[in-house]
Amino acid sequence: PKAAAGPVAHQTRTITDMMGNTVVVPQEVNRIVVTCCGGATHEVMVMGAADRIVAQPAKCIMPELKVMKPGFSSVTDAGSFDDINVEQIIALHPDVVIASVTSEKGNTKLREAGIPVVTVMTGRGNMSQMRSEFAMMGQLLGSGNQASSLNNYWETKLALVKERIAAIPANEKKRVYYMLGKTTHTNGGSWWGQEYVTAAGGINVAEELGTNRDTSLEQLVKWNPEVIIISSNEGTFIPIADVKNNAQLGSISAVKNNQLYECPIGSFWWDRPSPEAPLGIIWLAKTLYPEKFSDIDLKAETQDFYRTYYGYTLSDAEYEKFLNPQPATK
Amino acid sequence: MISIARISTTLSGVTAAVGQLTSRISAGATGMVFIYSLLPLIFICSLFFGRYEVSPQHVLQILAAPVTDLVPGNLIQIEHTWTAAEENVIYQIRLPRLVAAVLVGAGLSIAGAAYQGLFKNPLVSPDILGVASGAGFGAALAILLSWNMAMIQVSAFCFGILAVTITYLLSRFYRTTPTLILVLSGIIVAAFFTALISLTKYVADPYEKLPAITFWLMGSLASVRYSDLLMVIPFFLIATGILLLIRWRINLLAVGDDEARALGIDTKRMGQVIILCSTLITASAVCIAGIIGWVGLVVPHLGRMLVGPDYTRLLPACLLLGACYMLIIDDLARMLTNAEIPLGILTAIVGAPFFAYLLSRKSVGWI
Amino acid sequence: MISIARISTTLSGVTAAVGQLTSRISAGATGMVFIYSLLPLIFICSLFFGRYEVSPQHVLQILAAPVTDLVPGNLIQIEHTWTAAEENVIYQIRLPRLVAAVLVGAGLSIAGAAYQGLFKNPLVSPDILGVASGAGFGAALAILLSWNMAMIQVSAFCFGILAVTITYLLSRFYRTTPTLILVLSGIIVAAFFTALISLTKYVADPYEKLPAITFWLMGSLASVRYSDLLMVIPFFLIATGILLLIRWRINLLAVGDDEARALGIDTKRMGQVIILCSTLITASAVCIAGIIGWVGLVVPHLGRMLVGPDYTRLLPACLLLGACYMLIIDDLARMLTNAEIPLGILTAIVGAPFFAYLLSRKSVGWI
Amino acid sequence: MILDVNQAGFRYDSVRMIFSGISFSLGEQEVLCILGPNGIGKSTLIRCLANLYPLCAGSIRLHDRDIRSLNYRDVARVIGYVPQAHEITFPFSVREFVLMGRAPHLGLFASPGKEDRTKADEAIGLVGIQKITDKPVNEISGGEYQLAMIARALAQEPEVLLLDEPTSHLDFGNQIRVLEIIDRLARDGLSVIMSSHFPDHAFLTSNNVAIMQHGSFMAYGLAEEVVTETNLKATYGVDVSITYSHDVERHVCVPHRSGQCRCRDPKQPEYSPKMAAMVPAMR
Amino acid sequence: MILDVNQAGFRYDSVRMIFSGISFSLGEQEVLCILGPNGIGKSTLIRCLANLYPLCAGSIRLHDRDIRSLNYRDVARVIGYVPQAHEITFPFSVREFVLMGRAPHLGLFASPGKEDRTKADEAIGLVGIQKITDKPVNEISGGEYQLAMIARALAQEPEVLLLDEPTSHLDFGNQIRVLEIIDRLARDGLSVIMSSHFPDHAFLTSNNVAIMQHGSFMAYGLAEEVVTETNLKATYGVDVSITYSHDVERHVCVPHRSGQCRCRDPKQPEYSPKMAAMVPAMR
Ligand SMILES: Nc1ncnc2c1ncn2[C@@H]1O[C@H](COP(=O)(O)OP(=O)(O)OP(=O)(O)O)[C@@H](O)[C@H]1O
Ligand SMILES: Nc1ncnc2c1ncn2[C@@H]1O[C@H](COP(=O)(O)OP(=O)(O)OP(=O)(O)O)[C@@H](O)[C@H]1O
Ligand SMILES: [Mg+2]
Ligand SMILES: [Mg+2]
Repeated sequence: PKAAAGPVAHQTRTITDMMGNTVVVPQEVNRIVVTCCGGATHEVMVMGAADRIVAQPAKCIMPELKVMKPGFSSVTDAGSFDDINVEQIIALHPDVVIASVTSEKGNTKLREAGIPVVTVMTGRGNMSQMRSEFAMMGQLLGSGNQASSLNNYWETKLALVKERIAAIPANEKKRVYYMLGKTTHTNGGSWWGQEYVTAAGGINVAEELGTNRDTSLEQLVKWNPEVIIISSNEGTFIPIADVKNNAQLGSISAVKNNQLYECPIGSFWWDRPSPEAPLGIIWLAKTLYPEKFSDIDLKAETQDFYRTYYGYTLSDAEYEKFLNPQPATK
Repeated sequence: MISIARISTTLSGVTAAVGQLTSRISAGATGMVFIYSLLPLIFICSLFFGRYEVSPQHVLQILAAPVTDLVPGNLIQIEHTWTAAEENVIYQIRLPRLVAAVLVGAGLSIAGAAYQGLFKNPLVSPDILGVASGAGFGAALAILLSWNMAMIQVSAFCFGILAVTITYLLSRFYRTTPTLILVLSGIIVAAFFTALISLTKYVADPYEKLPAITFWLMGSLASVRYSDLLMVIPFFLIATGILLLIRWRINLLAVGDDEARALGIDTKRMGQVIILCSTLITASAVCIAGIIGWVGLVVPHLGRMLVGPDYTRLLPACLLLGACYMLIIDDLARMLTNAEIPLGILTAIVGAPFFAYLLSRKSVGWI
Repeated sequence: MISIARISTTLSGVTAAVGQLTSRISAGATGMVFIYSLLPLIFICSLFFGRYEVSPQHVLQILAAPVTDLVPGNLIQIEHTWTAAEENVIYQIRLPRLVAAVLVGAGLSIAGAAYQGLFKNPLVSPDILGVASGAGFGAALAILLSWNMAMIQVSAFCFGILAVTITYLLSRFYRTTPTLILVLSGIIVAAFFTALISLTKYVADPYEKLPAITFWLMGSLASVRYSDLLMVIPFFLIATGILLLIRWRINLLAVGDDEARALGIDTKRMGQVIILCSTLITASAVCIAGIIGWVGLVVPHLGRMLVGPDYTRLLPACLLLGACYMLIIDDLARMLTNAEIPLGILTAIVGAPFFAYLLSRKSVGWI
Repeated sequence: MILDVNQAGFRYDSVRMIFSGISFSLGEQEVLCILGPNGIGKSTLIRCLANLYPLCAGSIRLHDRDIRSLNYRDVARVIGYVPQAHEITFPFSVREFVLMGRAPHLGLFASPGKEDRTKADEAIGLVGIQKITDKPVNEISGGEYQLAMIARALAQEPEVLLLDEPTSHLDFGNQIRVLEIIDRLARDGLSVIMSSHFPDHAFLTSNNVAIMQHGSFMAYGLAEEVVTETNLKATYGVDVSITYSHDVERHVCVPHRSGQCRCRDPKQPEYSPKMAAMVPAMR
Repeated sequence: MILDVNQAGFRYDSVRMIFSGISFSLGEQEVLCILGPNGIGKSTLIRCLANLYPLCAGSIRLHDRDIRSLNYRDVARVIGYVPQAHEITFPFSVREFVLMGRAPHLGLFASPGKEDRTKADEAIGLVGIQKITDKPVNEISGGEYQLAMIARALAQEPEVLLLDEPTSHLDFGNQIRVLEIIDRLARDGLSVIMSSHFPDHAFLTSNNVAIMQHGSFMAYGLAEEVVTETNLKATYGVDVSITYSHDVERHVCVPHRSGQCRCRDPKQPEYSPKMAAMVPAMR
């Protein structure tokens, strides 16, 4: 409906976004433009507002998302981050633009055009920030229930994992290397990879890198991790066989003992912050300590989550695909 | 020496040149007339284009409204049939953007032409002394340190100036051919700052800062605001004005340092003035539009083909052609896709083949 | 014409040059001796450094083991006191990496020196014809399309060659000064492919592909494997070998096209050979180590300062100096922090001030 | 005296003095020709006189004011300088090129006006290159370029003209033509200093000749007195004959043929019929 | 005959033929001097002879084989070419520079050996620049550079030497020296073709002279027969006197002084005492 965005004084309310800005938004948010990646769309979906998205960057839509929401394939792309087409966005008459905290240049222009801009962490947040972001999104989209339900889910699941691993003595915790798209690329202590590995009861061998994300082969050999988890959410897809056959890594115990795992990719990477991150944490915990989590059926857990929060019935085949990620094709 | 009348005539560079040129028949006269009519045409046309559809009639009415409002009495009255959104699009989005395109295009072209004369080398572009890399690093650093938008621009501007200052001081160390050594120092400083940009990217948060830095550097006019324009307009006007005023003397520099001095030009001082002006222009351009290449290299050649090498005609021609070129490129950037194609990419993808084509024509002269 | 004995002598370029040089006393002789002893020294030393501590004694034992194992009978026996991890670090990680550094450093320096002669311009570097931008785009595209590591390297290599081919064909369109127009075409093609790289970055997912592309382009030897080396070693050896063989004739090109032809050189053919060899070398270097600047520009100057402009001595000197320079830069990259500093950044941050320093010494000759 | 040079000395670097202790004065209508071997400092001296390089010792006085106290513009109004021909990058037309000579008479922000244009055209007429006024300077011959540079210097309306090897690369006819122009200009009131490699040119135009050798003037004075067989032998190390030629009514300077010049060797074929057949009829 | 040129013609572009219908033969020990106005095509002809540009019409035969059927190397073994001096980028030493002349005698992958070095040193000795063998070529004077280029061409051991304005920019002494070297080389068996702007040089070295005008040879033959007052007037448009000088025992060619040469004007001050005081004692 081409509602004229005239000076009709709707009732408004205020939201505090993830940058701490106070944003005035319409009482009812019906037209949403997303100008960022990093799971913002998933959050909107969880809040049950997926149909209200009128524009989002095409390059940020994960393949599984297109299966779950076929309409996403044809939604307008009005640019992303700082490279947005302001006129296009105005022409869409959005009630709110969900944008990244990182694209201040584009966001400012939108604000000046009189469009409310709500910023999200886009993958930058830690566990607690994620939960407040969910709450904020719930408030914004009028779905407080879903938001608190999701936050509950997070708390329950994280507590469950935490409780089970608490029993493991420090020296028996698995030492994990998070291989991110390149042999020597990983996450130091200040990144989500650290939270991800620790939440699942592992020890991130690269913690000492801090804000750094690159290391050297020799350092890796020196760390001698017991488990290597491989992800391609940055860089290129690395098949397990490549790591296995890489003579350079031959002396690492994870390679010797075949403790190499590809991180699953659901509708979002399970090793990245998004509503479904707890599933990834459970997967990792179960992978590291199978005996402690033998009672948890990850498939059921996943299908349950998708039904509850995305309103989507996940088939067994789809679930299998999650666990055997293939190189993404554009 | 300098008659006030003369200054004021020349200050409005464009008008003056039109007067001078139409009054005498010269090889480039037709070329000039052609160019002069081009800019207003393209500017007006560009106002009609955009993803947000505003009917041509509304565009004209919106543009006319402030003027007719000024007319005392209700002699002329335009009925307000357009929406607030339409008015907003025209005045807040299209107009500042087009003005920025004109400033950046005209400024970079003039700076490029002046540098080509100063360095007696038609392959020189305005970032030869490292201003773009410096400004790029300034912006990258500011983004890394999470400074706000205005600070990013200020930082870009300052580091741009800093880079050129280093280049200039470095070149003072050596006692040989000043222009060659200046270009060399520029290469060194540019490479150094480029490496620093890479370093910034390397330490930048890949989720938050890296895309911001990358896209900032690619250049865009998408989010230019009046406040950005206000910040740089004084620099643009003063620097462009000075270059236009001394434009005939750039001819003399282009012939050779010794000869210019023998003709009474203080080449060192004049070199400093040109470098300062060009640097101010380029730094301003980078800070509102990111790094935009090719304009400063291609447009002067185009100008030379149309009006010849004489800077009296060349600089005004570059000003106009540069503005037109940038308007067209920016129209393309806005219209080609729903999203925005960064300007830096488009100028090179359009500019490089265009330059290759120019070269294939014999008329380039210096080849 | 070409005596087989002569070829085989020259093929082992380094050895031959040592022989020739030590036997005659020349201005550069001491320089050469100095350079020749430098490379093995630095290579051996570099084997001792790394994040994984291996005691010097163990390093020597590990290195000696395969040799002593060959000695028939148990005449010499080294006790295996080292761990498998230590052996793995030395043979699988350090050795291929050092070999890669030697190949890349030597190759880029030789290619740069050859180009400087061909273009009669001491400011030319091996990527002047666009090979680095082309290769960069090839890699970026492959990363965007999620190809695997080997395919990324192949794509980089092919696009590097493609870019130079386009440059060469483009230059054939024009009938003027061949080298100038070749450089110009190179600038155009490089700018075009750089814009394509930006475009790739623009359409790339900012979380997944953008950092990968950015970091790939910054260059690193961190994860070079024997299989990577095997892929490029033939190109390196053949191309470097050919350049070393014709090195005396590059002198003639450096003097001028007409004069070279009057001295019986088929300058066009020879230009093609040099371009082909340099392109193969640079494309190979980019595909195993990313875009590494400055080596090809700085090292030839260093070489010229040490042994003079005669390519008979200059090319072997560049080979050795380039290898040493790269080994040292890579040692720094490994040792400075517990992460890895990308090579492209380090070479520029070290190389640019170094070049500025070189220029301040009068001995550069051509300035 | 327009120009007074007193004990002038110059060095490029700290190693070697190029010249020192050079003194002379240049009067109105005087033409001074500087001779000397390659690399002795003729061009350097001329550049010092043009105020392009500052002297290291001594002084140059222009109309009794030290040249160092004047700025480029003041000097350019009195002294015109024509360097040796060189390549030029941008294709200015000959008219635009000559017009540049008006620079010292224009304000900082001014472009040349109608009057300047007239003066440039006059200068072009004076050297006789009207036919090529609209051609780009990089498409004219070396001789024409040399004349264009002289025209530019004339548009400058100087009192002194400094010419560095004005005849090099010119053909025989153009050489004479340039010398005649210099002669005419001097008659019209200009003073000229030129360098040359041809002692003979000294007889053609100059009143005074200076021979540079070992970093100073070895000889200085009237052409006939300075260009002597002894002086030339000392300067260039070759044997030269200076004789008065009644044909051309002046002294001429001709080098000796080398000891046994083969070309007059009677053993050589003198003029083969085959060759003659190929040659067009002599005019 | 070493070199036979038959109806040679050349054009750079489709617009204008630079020259056409040029025919001549060059015998052993012959020195041919090409005269002609600026821009007439002397350098172009020499480049064609050096096989740098292909002819558009006619043919050049080297030892009775068409030059087009030969590759660069074969030609370079017979013809040595000395272009007009130009700038050089890299500071090769004079010895390295001369050594380059050995290229046509070396295999593709070879560097010069001991024998080549000896030959280069001989060539250096022949032109007399032994003192500067180790200097970089971009730090020697124009005259020395010209000599080094001749030495390089000699190291090539050619049968024919092509020289383009070998005396330009050289001082008077160096001019004579270069001409004497050419003369000596011709006596030792070389054939030489050179271009020049000085008709006088023709009398000094050449047996044959060709005058280029209007795109072909206007005159061709023995120096005394071709370098006539009429021919020079037709070529250069200036009056020249050709007289036999008993002092130097050869014909000399001197330009007429222009109509009223001011320099001998009795009204001029002749030799002021003030000037005399500044001049060092005449040697
Ligand atoms: N820019 C410079 N820096 C250092 N030395 C220089 C420079 N220019 C010239 N020289 C040196 O100064 C000396 C005099 O040079 P100059 O050009 O004045 O000689 P010249 O008499 O004009 O010679 P020629 O007759 O060959 O033109 C030469 O030895 C030359 O090498
Ligand atoms: N590369 C070129 N392309 C096109 N035209 C050229 C080129 N080189 C020379 N010409 C033209 O060819 C003609 C002959 O030039 P050339 O250099 O052979 O004359 P020249 O007799 O040697 O003159 P000079 O005595 O001045 O050296 C000139 O008109 C010149 O403009
Ligand atoms: Mg000189
Ligand atoms: Mg010539």
